[in-house]
Amino acid sequence: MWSYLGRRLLVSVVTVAGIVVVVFFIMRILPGDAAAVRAGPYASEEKLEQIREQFGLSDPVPTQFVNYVRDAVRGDLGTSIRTGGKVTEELLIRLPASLELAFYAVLLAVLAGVPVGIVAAARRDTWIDRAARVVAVLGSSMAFFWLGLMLTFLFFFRLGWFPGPVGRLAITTEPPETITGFFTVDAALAGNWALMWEAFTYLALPAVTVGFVLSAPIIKIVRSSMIETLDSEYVRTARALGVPHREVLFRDGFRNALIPVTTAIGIIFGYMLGGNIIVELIFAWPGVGRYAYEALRVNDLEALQGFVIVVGLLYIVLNVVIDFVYSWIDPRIKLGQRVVA
Amino acid sequence: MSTLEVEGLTVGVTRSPTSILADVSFSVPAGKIVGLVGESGSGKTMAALTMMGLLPDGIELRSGSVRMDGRQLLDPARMTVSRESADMAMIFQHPQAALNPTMKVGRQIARVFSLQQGAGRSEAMSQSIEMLRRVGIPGAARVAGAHPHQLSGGMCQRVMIAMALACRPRILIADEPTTALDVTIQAQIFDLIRDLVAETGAGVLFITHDLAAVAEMCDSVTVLFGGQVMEEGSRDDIFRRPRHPYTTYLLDSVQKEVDPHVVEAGVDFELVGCRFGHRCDYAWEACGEVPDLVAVGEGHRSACFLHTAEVTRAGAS
Amino acid sequence: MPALLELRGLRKTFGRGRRALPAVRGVDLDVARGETVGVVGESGCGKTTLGRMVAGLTPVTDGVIRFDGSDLDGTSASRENRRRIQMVFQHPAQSLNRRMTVGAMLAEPLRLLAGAPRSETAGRIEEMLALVGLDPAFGSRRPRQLSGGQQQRVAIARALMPDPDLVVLDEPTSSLDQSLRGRMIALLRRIQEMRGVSYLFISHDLGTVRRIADRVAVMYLGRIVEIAPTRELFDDPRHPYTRALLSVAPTMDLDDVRERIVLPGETPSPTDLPTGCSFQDRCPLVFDRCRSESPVLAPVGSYRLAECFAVAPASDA
Amino acid sequence: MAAESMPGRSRRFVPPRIDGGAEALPLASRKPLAVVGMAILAVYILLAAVGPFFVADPVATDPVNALLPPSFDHPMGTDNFGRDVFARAVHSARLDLTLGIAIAMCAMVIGSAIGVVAGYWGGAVDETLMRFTDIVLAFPGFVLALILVAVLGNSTLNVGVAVTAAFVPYFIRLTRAQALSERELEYVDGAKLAGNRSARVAFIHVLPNSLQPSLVTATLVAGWAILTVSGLAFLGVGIKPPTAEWGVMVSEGARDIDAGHWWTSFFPGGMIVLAAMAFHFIGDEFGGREA
Amino acid sequence: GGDEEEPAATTAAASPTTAAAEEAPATTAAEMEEDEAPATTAAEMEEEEAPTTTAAMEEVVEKPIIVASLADTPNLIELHTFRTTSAYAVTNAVYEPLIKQDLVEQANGLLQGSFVDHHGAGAETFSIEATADGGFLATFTIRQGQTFNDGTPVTASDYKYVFDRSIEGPGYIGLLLPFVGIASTDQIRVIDDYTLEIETTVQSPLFQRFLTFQVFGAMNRAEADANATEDDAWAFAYYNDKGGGSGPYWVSRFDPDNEVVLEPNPGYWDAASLPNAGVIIRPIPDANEKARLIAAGEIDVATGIPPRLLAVLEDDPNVTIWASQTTGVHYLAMNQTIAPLDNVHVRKAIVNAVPYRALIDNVMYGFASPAGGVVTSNMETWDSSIGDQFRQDLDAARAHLEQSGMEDLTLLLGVRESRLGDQEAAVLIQDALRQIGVTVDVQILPDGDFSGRINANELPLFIHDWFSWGEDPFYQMRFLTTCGQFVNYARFCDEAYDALVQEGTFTTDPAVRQSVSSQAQQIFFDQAVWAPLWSSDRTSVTHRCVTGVVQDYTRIPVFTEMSKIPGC
Ligand SMILES: Nc1ncnc2c1ncn2[C@@H]1O[C@H](COP(=O)(O)OP(=O)(O)OP(=O)(O)O)[C@@H](O)[C@H]1O
Ligand SMILES: Nc1ncnc2c1ncn2[C@@H]1O[C@H](COP(=O)(O)OP(=O)(O)OP(=O)(O)O)[C@@H](O)[C@H]1O
Ligand SMILES: [Mg+2]
Ligand SMILES: [Mg+2]
Repeated sequence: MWSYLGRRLLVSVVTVAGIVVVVFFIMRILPGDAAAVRAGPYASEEKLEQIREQFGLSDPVPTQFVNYVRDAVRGDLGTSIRTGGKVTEELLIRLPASLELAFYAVLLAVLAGVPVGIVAAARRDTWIDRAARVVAVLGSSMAFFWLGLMLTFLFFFRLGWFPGPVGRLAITTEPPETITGFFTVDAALAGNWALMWEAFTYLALPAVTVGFVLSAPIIKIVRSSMIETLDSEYVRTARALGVPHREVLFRDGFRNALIPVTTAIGIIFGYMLGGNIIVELIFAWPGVGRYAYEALRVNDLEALQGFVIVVGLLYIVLNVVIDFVYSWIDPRIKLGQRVVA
Repeated sequence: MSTLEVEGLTVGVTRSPTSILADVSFSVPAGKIVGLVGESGSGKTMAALTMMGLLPDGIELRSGSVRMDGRQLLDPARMTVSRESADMAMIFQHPQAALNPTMKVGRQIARVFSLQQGAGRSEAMSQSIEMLRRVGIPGAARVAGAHPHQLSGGMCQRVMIAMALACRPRILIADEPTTALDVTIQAQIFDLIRDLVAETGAGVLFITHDLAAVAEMCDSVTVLFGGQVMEEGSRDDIFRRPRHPYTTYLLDSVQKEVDPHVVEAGVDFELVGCRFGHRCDYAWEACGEVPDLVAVGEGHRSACFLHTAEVTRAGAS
Repeated sequence: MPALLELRGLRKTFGRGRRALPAVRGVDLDVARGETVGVVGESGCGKTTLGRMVAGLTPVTDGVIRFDGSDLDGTSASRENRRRIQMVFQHPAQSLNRRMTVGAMLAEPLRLLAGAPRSETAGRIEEMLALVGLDPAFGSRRPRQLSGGQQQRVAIARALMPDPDLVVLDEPTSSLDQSLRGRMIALLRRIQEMRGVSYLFISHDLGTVRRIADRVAVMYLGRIVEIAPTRELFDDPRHPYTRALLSVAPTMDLDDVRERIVLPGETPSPTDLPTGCSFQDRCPLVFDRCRSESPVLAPVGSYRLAECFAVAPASDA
Repeated sequence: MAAESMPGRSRRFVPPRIDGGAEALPLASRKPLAVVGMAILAVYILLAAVGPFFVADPVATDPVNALLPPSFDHPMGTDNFGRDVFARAVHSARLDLTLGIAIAMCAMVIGSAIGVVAGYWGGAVDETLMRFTDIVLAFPGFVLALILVAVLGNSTLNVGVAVTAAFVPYFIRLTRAQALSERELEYVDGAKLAGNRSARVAFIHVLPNSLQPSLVTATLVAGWAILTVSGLAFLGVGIKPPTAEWGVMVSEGARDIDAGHWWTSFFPGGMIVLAAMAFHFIGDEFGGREA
Repeated sequence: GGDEEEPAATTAAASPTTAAAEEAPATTAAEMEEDEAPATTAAEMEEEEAPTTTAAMEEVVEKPIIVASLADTPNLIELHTFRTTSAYAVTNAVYEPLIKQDLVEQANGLLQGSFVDHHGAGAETFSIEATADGGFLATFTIRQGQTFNDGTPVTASDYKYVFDRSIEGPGYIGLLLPFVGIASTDQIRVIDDYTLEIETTVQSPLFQRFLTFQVFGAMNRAEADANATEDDAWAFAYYNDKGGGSGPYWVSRFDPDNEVVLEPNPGYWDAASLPNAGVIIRPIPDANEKARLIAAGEIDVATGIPPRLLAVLEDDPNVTIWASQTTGVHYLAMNQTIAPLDNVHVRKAIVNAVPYRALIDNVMYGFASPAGGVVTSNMETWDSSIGDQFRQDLDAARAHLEQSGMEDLTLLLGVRESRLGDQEAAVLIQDALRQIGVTVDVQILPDGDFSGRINANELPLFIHDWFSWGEDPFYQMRFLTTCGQFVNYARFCDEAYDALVQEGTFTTDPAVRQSVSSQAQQIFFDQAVWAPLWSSDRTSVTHRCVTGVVQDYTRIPVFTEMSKIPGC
């Protein structure tokens, strides 16, 4: 197992390295002059030169790359041209916002998607199943931006049930002291229930927007893998031996269906880690997705690069975690031989 | 006396005229091994699943009766067999696939004990180890802690049998229990089944497509083709005195030289009348009807117009 | 005159290091022109691997394959010889490309191996279809539209298309219904008569091998433990494994009163074999020497060899 | 022969396999959702093909009649310049559908070709290709497309290229997985023995047989591609206003929504979702796989 | 440069120092002089009232805290490299320049910065004299007793430091100084602790205005030196997120994504008359939300609200919209070196097709006035008889098109990504031209790309805007429309016209100026150089209870006069 873990980490390192290389060179192709961005519109050629010098932009690309990698290894992803701040710090400040949203969205998706998927599988080909599938198709065909907009229109402008799209808390509310970075958790830890509630109300619409979309693949995968296990010979055996329906459904059926479901949740969560750019933009969510978008708009290479690398890293870490979860769920999988769904 | 009697079982695909089993009857007496034999797709497994009340979605039971010691198990309102008090257990063809991959085998057996007798967790566990020992598994305690994928096919089949025995069945249905196993292992399993029959007095419905296995294991035999019973009788009747053209054909194709250039018709069968009709060398107009099973000897019955209408046939040809 | 196919010390090890799996562990075997050599043995003993090495589908780890007097290595001469070795596989449905018509599949070897001009192909395909007992109309069908037996006939036709001298038949009948096996074997024999091809016939079913092979090799854990002319092997098996195998193979002969030798335990895993004879743990005749020394094939009568200290003690000779 | 006189000969019947038996049933009752999807798609294609000839000019403004709610004259209302939302949505259908379908097809063709190479040859080739797709898949497709458009520059073609590139890895994965299992099947050996060289085995034999999952997934991807393209347009990346494109229209309409003018964003967004749904109904019923 | 604030486009340019930096990476030095000029009101305003200080002179027991939301996020507040409008507002509140504009109260209570009159700020008194060399010698007496927020007294050397830093440091501010004749640090002289001398080489009318820029406000030299590093001798990095000068406020909390808190500087010389107790700046990206919060009184002042929303807010009794007309111009330029725009009839057709009224009504929602030519309608010497002819007349347009002999024209119209208003205008223009049979292909370009392409003569049609520092008609014409001028993006060149402009520039006689200007305007009209689209208003929005709103030559809120009516 350790050798597997070692190999896995090695592969991860290779992948991260690949990400760094690809991103770095893609970024060099981006049109626009980073120095000009930094210098502002009044800069003379000399000033530009001075800035290029200062930021190492006049070095040959390979040198820039080596320097970049050297710093990146030390955890320094460079300086944002847009804000003048350290990219690593800025990303770390924004990451909790994205993660909190991702967490609740995935949680919602799982809480909604898993039961629906199980019921659909258990009542296959009935109207319940059809309805579940239509919901799943609707979810996977949903445009984030439109759903977010319509939810805001309905629940904020029209009904006023939820706060408007202004971020994680009301403008006038002091955020809780940072412990985990999750406002809901930090507020709870501080015993400030009102604040926690407020954080939840601000989370509600974006989390529902994302959660609805994410529930679709979960419904689909839970349903299909449940159907597969329910059709399996061991479920038939359990039935033949008189195991009660519920236990068959959950112990024999769902437990074995969990593997593809875990993969799905993992992939989904991985995708969400990157922050959902559109949703963060619509709901003014101060996460990494919005940061990346703003960086992209102004050619802020280092910030964008940092973002992509952090997302890649998180994704890979997540994959390793999923591997462990697998081996816990399925004894057939000695780490390394993943049964891919 | 008969323990299990199946009569007039008709099973079909939902919303389609097709019947997978047409009026199938047989019985399994206590302490006997009854063979159910037929080609692939002839409905052997379906018959077993019907009796267990485990028909898959999309397959419906249309008519018939399943009686245990004269007690009707078939709920005519819902057209399902209620297995609750049936005392039947079943083992399957692919033992490894039939065990829950994420559960230790000991637990899987213990679960059955808990269900059957309400035994406590640890008690059920020790009973399950005992049961593993009884089906001849060396190092039963260790094996009980293993997951199915860590066991060989033969071992898994023993575990399956142990699970089935944990139900204390009066009828054991064995659906091709050894086709996935090697001959030497098959011999072990056959011995085990025979021993169990002797020991527990349970009746066994032994499903297979292998005539030789039937000849070796069974006391009596029912031959199925296309969901219809072709012939039934004691082992001697079927192997020494086959009366139905299909049985003869089957025995011949295993034992005798055949013409390689006759294009075989696959497993197709007729929808109307005798299902063997179009492959039968003796077929004639009458075969458009479904022939009844008629007694052709003591406890030996065959479903062919040849027996009932010798004269007509002579006239026709 | 040398045999058509000579195997010398053939070995195949999958993987390496601790996970190395020796599938074939030193096989010597000859197949003469027009001869059928059956290879039997239980699942996983290396039959398929052996066949695939002969057909050139699996690279050889060690040893020599000599065909028609020349070594089959990577040279162009040997590549030409490869054309003369074809193979038929176990699963007829899988062995045909499901998106190609029968005609297109049969045309491939003609064009790619035999270099036949397009004008000739149609005729030769028709001829071949007739040989295997299929209507020419089948040329335009796709595998899905054929029954299992018909698919296997197509597979045989394709193997015969480049006019081979040797056909490796890897369990060509085991996925067919029993009633079809007889026909398939008859067909193969007919073809052999007409074309004079040699067969290396792989099967785990003794009954089938008995009906087609001239000589039979029994494999156990990657080695041939006994080889003898068919009749002699079946009438008088020498190696204890062969004996056990034959004794427990079910037959339809109700009068058969063989003494059944049920072997204990299971075949050990090829990844960790004991030193000495690999059959030692299950062998009824085992004695000290078997645990320290490995036996080799030694003559146990005219034209037959066995690999056992108990029955062929003269192995040092 | 006796067989000749058999009654019911013509009623010969194929053994009822689960799907085989059901084939007799019409598609509508077997896969009702797929039929719904096809119907919606047909309407869309009709709209895209002939719709533009029947509706108003999508650039025609009419400030006097700005922001009218849906009515008979303007089924989807008018926007803040008095442009007819329906007319614009119909024109947009052509652009979005073409892009969606073209992207899915290109991604499938490229992805499957690469995937079969990886899956069939395995070894170092496979390892390299898979590492590469891992890298690409490590960032969300949308972000990838966003960055690529930024690199390539804003144009409809570049959006197509970028989104295609983002979806190619899916197909590589799918085809590779399929090819991996296909290459273990006996027909591959059969093909080798019939004299096929590796490349021919890979592309003539393995590829067509490995295409099934990709073909189905391509319909899903067509839907996603529409979502991605319009999402990019919504962000103002790639296709830009005042081009009549659904995402652009939603983005333009978003500015009206607070004043209660919901229709300028509701309808174009609804068109996007419905279009994606049409593809997904079809893909879903035929067993398309998620990522 | 632009003069419009659009939140969706993140930034609007503000002053010479802030500019549209984010979106316009590659603007060159030549452009910068005029581009983006601050402006005070035209002369007509002057006569109204004498300069007063603030409306809230009387002591209020409890001073309110002002909550502001600006057009963007002040994520970098280093004095010489910041680049957003809100960073401008922050630095403006933090650093005290030597002198400031006098504020003139308008009828509606708006305090307008004076273009002419200045008073001492960091300097208690100042004098400016002409030198023999044709420059100025300015002497400043630094106020005693004022301190930085950490208590350090402000001296002349702190002022010299900031000029030196502008000239020698890596920021972009130093590049402005040559325009007023300052090129070397030697020109700034510390006479004693409280006397500073600046000598210029030219007599620029802009000199005083320059000195009011906060970028020349005192920096705490001791603090800067203490935080300088080898790589960063001027402590740029240190000041990225810190703001403590000698101005009315200092930055006590800097969390740009959430809030930036400005607390009164107790050492500010005029601290007592500050009518508020500090300012909180909160970024609210969504303009609607901003408007809602203003109405609810959660925020006191906001900028960056698009005209469309302003129109809605006009009906809200809780909100006050402060708008004043400007002399800026948005125009549809036609590059006359690109066919078919070299054909004057084509240009005239376009000029006649543009829906001027609809643009003001439907794009600017009335928060603009008709531009009426390169000399705009709010500018001195504008000739309404000519300017009013910029009116939509499709028949005339078609006639011109016919005369031109061109058919089936397709033209590319470029607009900047950051300018939502321009994009909306493009929609109306597209349709108007469609009606005369010209197909317009609108392309929204990233700002950098846009400038690149107009510089390279690649865009036939584009929407641009301009705001003259001088607010002088000849100054405006010269830069925008005379031969060879770099920012003459339409590439219009006419000798007679140039001669008129030349003449007007050097005469002081109002009558001559008027007639020469009219003639030039006539040529401009006859040649159909541009379609002048509109002159947009300068706007800010407050809650109804807010008083003391200042609009100086920037559009950035100035907080020093701002307060709230108690109990409102
Ligand atoms: N779920 C199903 N839906 C429809 N038809 C089915 C289904 N399962 C099986 N069948 C059909 O029912 C018939 C009987 O199948 P069954 O499995 O009982 O055959 P069998 O005799 O057990 O064959 P084998 O020897 O291959 O196991 C076959 O023709 C099969 O195609
Ligand atoms: N490609 C391979 N890689 C690794 N191991 C293999 C491979 N092919 C076969 N083996 C192993 O080699 C051994 C011999 O396999 P082979 O398929 O030759 O057996 P067989 O006698 O044909 O069995 P069966 O009767 O099941 O077909 C088995 O243990 C098998 O698991
Ligand atoms: Mg079966
Ligand atoms: Mg094999």
